[in-house]
Amino acid sequence: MTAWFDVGLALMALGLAWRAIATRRAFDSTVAFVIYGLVLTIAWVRLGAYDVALTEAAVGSGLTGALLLGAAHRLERAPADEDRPSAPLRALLAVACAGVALGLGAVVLALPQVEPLQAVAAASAAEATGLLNPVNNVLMAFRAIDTVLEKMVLFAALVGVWSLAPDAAWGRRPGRRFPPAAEGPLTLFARVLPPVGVLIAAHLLWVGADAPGGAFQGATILAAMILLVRLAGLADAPPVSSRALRLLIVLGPAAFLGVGMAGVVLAGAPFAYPAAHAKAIILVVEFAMLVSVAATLALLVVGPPERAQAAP
Amino acid sequence: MAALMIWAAVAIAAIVAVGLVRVLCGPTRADSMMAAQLIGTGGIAVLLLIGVAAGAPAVVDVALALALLSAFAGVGFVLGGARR
Amino acid sequence: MILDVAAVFGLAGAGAVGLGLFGMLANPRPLQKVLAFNLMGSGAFLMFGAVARRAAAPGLGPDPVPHAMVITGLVVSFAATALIVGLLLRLHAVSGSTSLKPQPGPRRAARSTPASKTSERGDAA
Amino acid sequence: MSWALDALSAVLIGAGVLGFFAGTVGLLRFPDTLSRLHAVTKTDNLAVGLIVLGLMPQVDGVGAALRLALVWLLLQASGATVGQLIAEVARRDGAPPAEPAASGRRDRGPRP
Repeated sequence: MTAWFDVGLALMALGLAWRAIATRRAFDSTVAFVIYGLVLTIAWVRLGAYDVALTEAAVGSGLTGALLLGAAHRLERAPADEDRPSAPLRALLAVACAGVALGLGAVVLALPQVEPLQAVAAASAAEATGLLNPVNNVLMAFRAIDTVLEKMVLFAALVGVWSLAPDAAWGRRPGRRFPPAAEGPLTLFARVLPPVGVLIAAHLLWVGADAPGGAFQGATILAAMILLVRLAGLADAPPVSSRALRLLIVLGPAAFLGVGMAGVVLAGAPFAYPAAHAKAIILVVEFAMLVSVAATLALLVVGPPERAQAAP
Repeated sequence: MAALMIWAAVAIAAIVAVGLVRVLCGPTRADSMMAAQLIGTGGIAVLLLIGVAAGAPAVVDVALALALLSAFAGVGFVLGGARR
Repeated sequence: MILDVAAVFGLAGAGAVGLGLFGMLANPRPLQKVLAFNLMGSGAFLMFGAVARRAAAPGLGPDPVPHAMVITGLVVSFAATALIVGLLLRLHAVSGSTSLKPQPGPRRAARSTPASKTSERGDAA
Repeated sequence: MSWALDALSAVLIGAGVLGFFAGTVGLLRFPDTLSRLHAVTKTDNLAVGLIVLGLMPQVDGVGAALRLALVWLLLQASGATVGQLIAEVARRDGAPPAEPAASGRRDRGPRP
């Protein structure tokens, strides 16, 4: 029974993926992509990867969807400007891509059932850090350097996006201004939902120590709440030259790096935590990252400053 | 009881998939948004059912996140479609 | 050969990689190319999920290391998508088109002088 | 006692599945955009509510049951809001209401 459920889910995902690349309008593609993300979330739950399911729900369909929808809306009237490959070339491409997919499929089918060496290693780290969630043990202790670099990538991407601002708009508020909507369902919703979202983000951060969840997933939800308030026109983003905003963005990576370097002195290796306080230290670092990552993600969706004049 | 929940999840997934095909072929933008709304609620129901059936309380958290973000995505759709 | 959860979603991942690759090469619209790139990424992540599931130990659940890598990968691909969408919107604002082909001449000469410098710097990054 | 709770769960979950079925039938059979919207937003919220009620006796702890309830509340709020906003888009895109007399009742979504 469940096998057929999985097969149906997989076929649904592939059908939506096909629709996302095959339709002409960017809006339709994006809608298909967002629904594809929802189907993938269920697929990750079926695979037993609850942490990944949370992240896929939040980033794969939520934030990426918002980003692409905004871009699709603004490029709606852009002329179709590249040449479509000719029919024979497309057929050739289709055959080549099908070959790639078949090769990868053969690899998947050839995967052996193996002994989980790394799972054992990460699970044994639970005794050292006091966290019971194996994925968070990997992220925060076992491969902490990857996680730091990931925050650096987010930070670098934000610097890249901001650097796309025209000279005249530099230092001003990012993105377009959404005028406050007339009092209606949207404004009510944007006032009622954020407190619930903050609670759920805090919950995810807190349970992340021992159960699926964590700083990143909580941050995504916070970012979505910030964007919702902005879309409803209740608040505008601060100017990118604001010192408080910049401090907020740097706080998380700086805390993580600082604690990692302090590990050299306190525990004998970079990104090692003193065993007695490991859980407390990790929670503090995660809280700092929650705030910074939420701000960074929201600003990445909002885009570079582009208003030459101060908002009317 | 778990078997019944899995059956219910499969039934809802099938029902939603049928509705989805219809709506994705629909002509207007509102139809596309309805598709997203439909699979949002259906997907959350499926998640709750398989989560409780598998005894994994974490899946309820996934459903919570999805419920929050599906609302966000819906608002995004509308602002892409309606407010110029 | 075992056709279980891991195999089914692993195969779906392989299919998504193929579809994404085809969309990236054959679709003429840049925004849909970005979207296809994301599809390709999610297919690769699904294959990671299959690998993790194959390494499941009794009582331990799937291997957490691939899961952690997928979470990192999702974040990084979101960051890359945000950057490329920013570039695309800037290119559109400057040249009135999203084409990467050399244009016959700047359509909005008045605005393009300081801005085209910015977009070139962005392209190189 | 537990068989009674199980039976209650089974009935409620079954009713929820029927609710989804009814919503999809409405989606397939109703002629215009606004009535289809009506079918989707109303029945689906009811169906999720029934399923949540049916699952509540099956989880252990008040916390888990409360989180289930919270999922439903969030869906209620978002369904109401997004339903209204979609109706606005449909109107701007020029979807005609089915009959002027009935449409006033139809396009008003449930309140959060």
